[in-house]
Amino acid sequence: MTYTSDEMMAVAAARALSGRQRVFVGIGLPSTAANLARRTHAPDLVLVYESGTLGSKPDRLPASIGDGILAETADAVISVPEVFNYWLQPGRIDVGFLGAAQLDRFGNINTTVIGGDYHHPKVRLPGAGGAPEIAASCREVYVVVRQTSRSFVERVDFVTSFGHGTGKGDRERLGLRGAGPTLVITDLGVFRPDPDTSELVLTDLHEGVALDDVRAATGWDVKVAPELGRTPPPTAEELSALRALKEASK
Amino acid sequence: MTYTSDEMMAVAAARALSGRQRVFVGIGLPSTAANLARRTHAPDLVLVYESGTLGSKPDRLPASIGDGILAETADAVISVPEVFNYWLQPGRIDVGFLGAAQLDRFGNINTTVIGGDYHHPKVRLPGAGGAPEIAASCREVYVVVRQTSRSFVERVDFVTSFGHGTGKGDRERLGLRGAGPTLVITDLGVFRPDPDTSELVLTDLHEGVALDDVRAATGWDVKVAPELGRTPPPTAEELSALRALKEASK
Amino acid sequence: MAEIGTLADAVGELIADGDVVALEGFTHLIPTAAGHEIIRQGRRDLTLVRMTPDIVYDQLIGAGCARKLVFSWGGNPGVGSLHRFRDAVQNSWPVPLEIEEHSHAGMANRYVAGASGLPFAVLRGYVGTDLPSVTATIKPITCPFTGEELTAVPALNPDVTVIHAQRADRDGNVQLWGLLGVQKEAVLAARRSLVTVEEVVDELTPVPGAIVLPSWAVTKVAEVPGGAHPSYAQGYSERDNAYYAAWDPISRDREEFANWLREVREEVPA
Amino acid sequence: MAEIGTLADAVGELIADGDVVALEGFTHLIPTAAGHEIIRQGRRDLTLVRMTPDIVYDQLIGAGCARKLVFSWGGNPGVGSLHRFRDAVQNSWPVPLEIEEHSHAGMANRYVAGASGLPFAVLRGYVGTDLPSVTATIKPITCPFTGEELTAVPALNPDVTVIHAQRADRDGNVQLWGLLGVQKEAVLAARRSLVTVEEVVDELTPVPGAIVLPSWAVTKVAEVPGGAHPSYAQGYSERDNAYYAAWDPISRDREEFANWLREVREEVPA
Repeated sequence: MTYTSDEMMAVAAARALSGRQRVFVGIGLPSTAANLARRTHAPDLVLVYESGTLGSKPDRLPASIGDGILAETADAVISVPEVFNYWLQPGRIDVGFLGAAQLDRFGNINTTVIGGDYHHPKVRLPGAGGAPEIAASCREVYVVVRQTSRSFVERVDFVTSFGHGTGKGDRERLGLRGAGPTLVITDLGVFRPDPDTSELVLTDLHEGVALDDVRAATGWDVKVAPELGRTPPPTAEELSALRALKEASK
Repeated sequence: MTYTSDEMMAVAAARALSGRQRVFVGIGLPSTAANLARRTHAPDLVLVYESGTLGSKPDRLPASIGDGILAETADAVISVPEVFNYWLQPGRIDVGFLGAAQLDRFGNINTTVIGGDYHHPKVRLPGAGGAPEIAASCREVYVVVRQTSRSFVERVDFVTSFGHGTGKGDRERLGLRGAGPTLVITDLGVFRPDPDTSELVLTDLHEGVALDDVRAATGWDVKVAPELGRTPPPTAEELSALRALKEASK
Repeated sequence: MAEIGTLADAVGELIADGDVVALEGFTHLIPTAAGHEIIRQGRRDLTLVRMTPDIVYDQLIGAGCARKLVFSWGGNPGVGSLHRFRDAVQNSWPVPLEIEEHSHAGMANRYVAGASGLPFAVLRGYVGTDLPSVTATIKPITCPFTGEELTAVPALNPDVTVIHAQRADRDGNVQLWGLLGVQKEAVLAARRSLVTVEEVVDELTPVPGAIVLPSWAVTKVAEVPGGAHPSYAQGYSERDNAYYAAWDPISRDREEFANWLREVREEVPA
Repeated sequence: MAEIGTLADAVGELIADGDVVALEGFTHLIPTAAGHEIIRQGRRDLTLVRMTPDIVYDQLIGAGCARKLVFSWGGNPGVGSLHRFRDAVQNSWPVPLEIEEHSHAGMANRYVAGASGLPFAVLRGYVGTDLPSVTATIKPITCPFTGEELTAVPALNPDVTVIHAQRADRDGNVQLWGLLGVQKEAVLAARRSLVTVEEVVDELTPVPGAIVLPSWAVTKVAEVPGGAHPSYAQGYSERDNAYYAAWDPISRDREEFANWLREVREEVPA
């Protein structure tokens, strides 16, 4: 079966989830991946949405974090203050699954402004939403993002959500409890923070992608893991599950 | 109809409530009085119980603040943190209706310890419950208490709930928003704080009670209002409503 | 006791130029009809507060009703950007828009503090981000027991909060269910409140997951069926996803938007 | 995922001597059977936490299980005093009992802070009272925005919280309704938790006013029908008011209490 690079990204992201992990799901790519995982190899995933649903089990992709299907299929529906205070903040969530408009070498995320200064930006983005505290409080953070040299930058224009700051030890110094971004999945490959420096390093290339494609789409001199992996292409089962999810949401 | 002094007290306390007042109801005498008021002249009273019920409409006296009938007949059932944080603390309640083991000349309430010191008390009482914040946050506080020279004292052994402290201006100095105890109803009469000193002054004698009875049952040299009122005895309607409430709760 | 009346009267009586106004609703139960009535009544200089300003705030901003936005995520959910919001921030069109920007956790806790009669709330938030450098209402606070440093944000106490709910009874008690967002807190934090409802009924029969706001905690209620469109009211309507998509081209273009605005201004109020 | 097992096993595995243990329930849904099992297993030196210690805490204290009580109101609701509690405070019988005394608002907020992963909570509380002079865990705190002084109390994070609920499903998801008290907060604040339930069912059908604690937020579930007696479980049982009255003479007399204790110790655990 042929597939798009977005489909490869969704499948690779879905594969990162497993078992009974509690996943705080951002809308868009993360939600697609988390729902795909739940419909394929990880049916027991616990999906938590910031709109206040614990354990949502939608049978189609929610159109937004407030899609009614998230409430109707949830184990519990709670208020927005409660989801942040009782469920996210104390560290009850295993994986925070985020998107990004801009991501930097140390996994910091920008969804606020690009270019210019804060008060006179070139592009005004939606802002923080739940991301700063998701990035701070979940045990790990996975980021799913389409990679270009404009989105994958040396240093984000604005730190909306803190990743690894300027490198190893910054999170600990700030007293952040979660491990921060441990996995970044793009349409080209997979990145993980270097254990010594926390710099994002390419650890896997998706099937059919060349290393030069990644270099061209990375705004810094990207390091490559000594043993570079290859993401297996989507299986027929994965692709049909993904397409069925998307079809059902139309 | 003959009646007991407790019945007179309940009726006098009930008469103090009116209209659509929001009343935070302590269990025991205050609950009896508030429910009697709702069943007689003030059907629109909003009864709030610290167990988390807004607008309870019980048709019998609840056996405790957690009686199921309070939840079953409420407009809304909420958690205990919510009742204190969202409903009591911001000043949404008109009248805090409290009992007391010991009450002093300035309306301070003790329900903690009597005699000895705090760590070696002569009598250990139940403690604060919701009262300190009820006394602080409601627009006014009404206290219902059986009066003896041991319960009506110059100075409480322990300030569980702050009334008027040592006199006029203490509440303002502490930044308390509510007016504090504006009415004290006993089995002998009614007391109100003097507008200049905040000392509790006898303003009404219940029918059949002599001034000397009050003096004998007050642990300080009690002042009497220049125009001492007389509480009319319970009407037949009030008495039968009160007895029906009590009967139904057996 | 909440008064039950028309939307136009309620907006007219409750909302004045310069007010701090929150129209809350977390994707579900967004009080869009009330927003359009604010546009029709030509309010100006509002400080608009909302966790998730979306289309109705884009419309209010494009119509020139707002001088400031307090928020944590502004977008057209599932579609993209708010172009009227962008135009106001980037080009001061039609009027300059000041912004006060928080995270969801911060905004939610600001409403909680407001509903609780407290001047501030404490959270683990904003650490390491650039938000405290651009937003004055984020400050450190130290735990008096452990010495640990946390973050404080000030209470939000809007002059008026507007929400949409499924039902009210004739006494003005309000019932809502499904995704509850931060609506209860936003109403309780406000000095005055308006609830538009799908219907006014004789009795609020119990519904699983429903909460009730007692009549005495609400200022005014107006019956506005479909008042949350293009969002939805669980049990009453579905989200109109096509409208969200259709908003994108309208909002991208000032002239298209002006046409839309003219139509809304000519609508007969609910 | 909550494990479903017997009460005796759950208490044995979760509660150790010296633990900080909260058995919560605000008149409704009091986990009395679990308290009796703690007595049978002979736990010692517990710090017992509860807003409203009533009969079951009187029993635990009389049985010598506790060295400390953290509370805001201790009494036999609708009847009078807790005589075992009084005897422990006034006469150190059977062992001395340290107390840490708060108000309801303070205790509720301490659980909220605990459930929220915060080290403290802020409230308008205790002002003018003598409680801060006898309780070290009440301190002033200043609003960083307004300069106003408020009150801080530290988080409660029990080693174990025990509650009773109406139902659980076979995955260990717990559902409770009626008066909810502070049970959700107490469970979420605790390191470990045990929920006794009236019944384990195949499916948790929705109930108005019900909340659900997901299985992954609970450590163990035990099916103990009537486990809240003499309190009640709405929809399952009525409060046994006669038992509350009958407790008064038993608890007033050390010998009567000893007889009661012997009987409980001989009961076959649920």
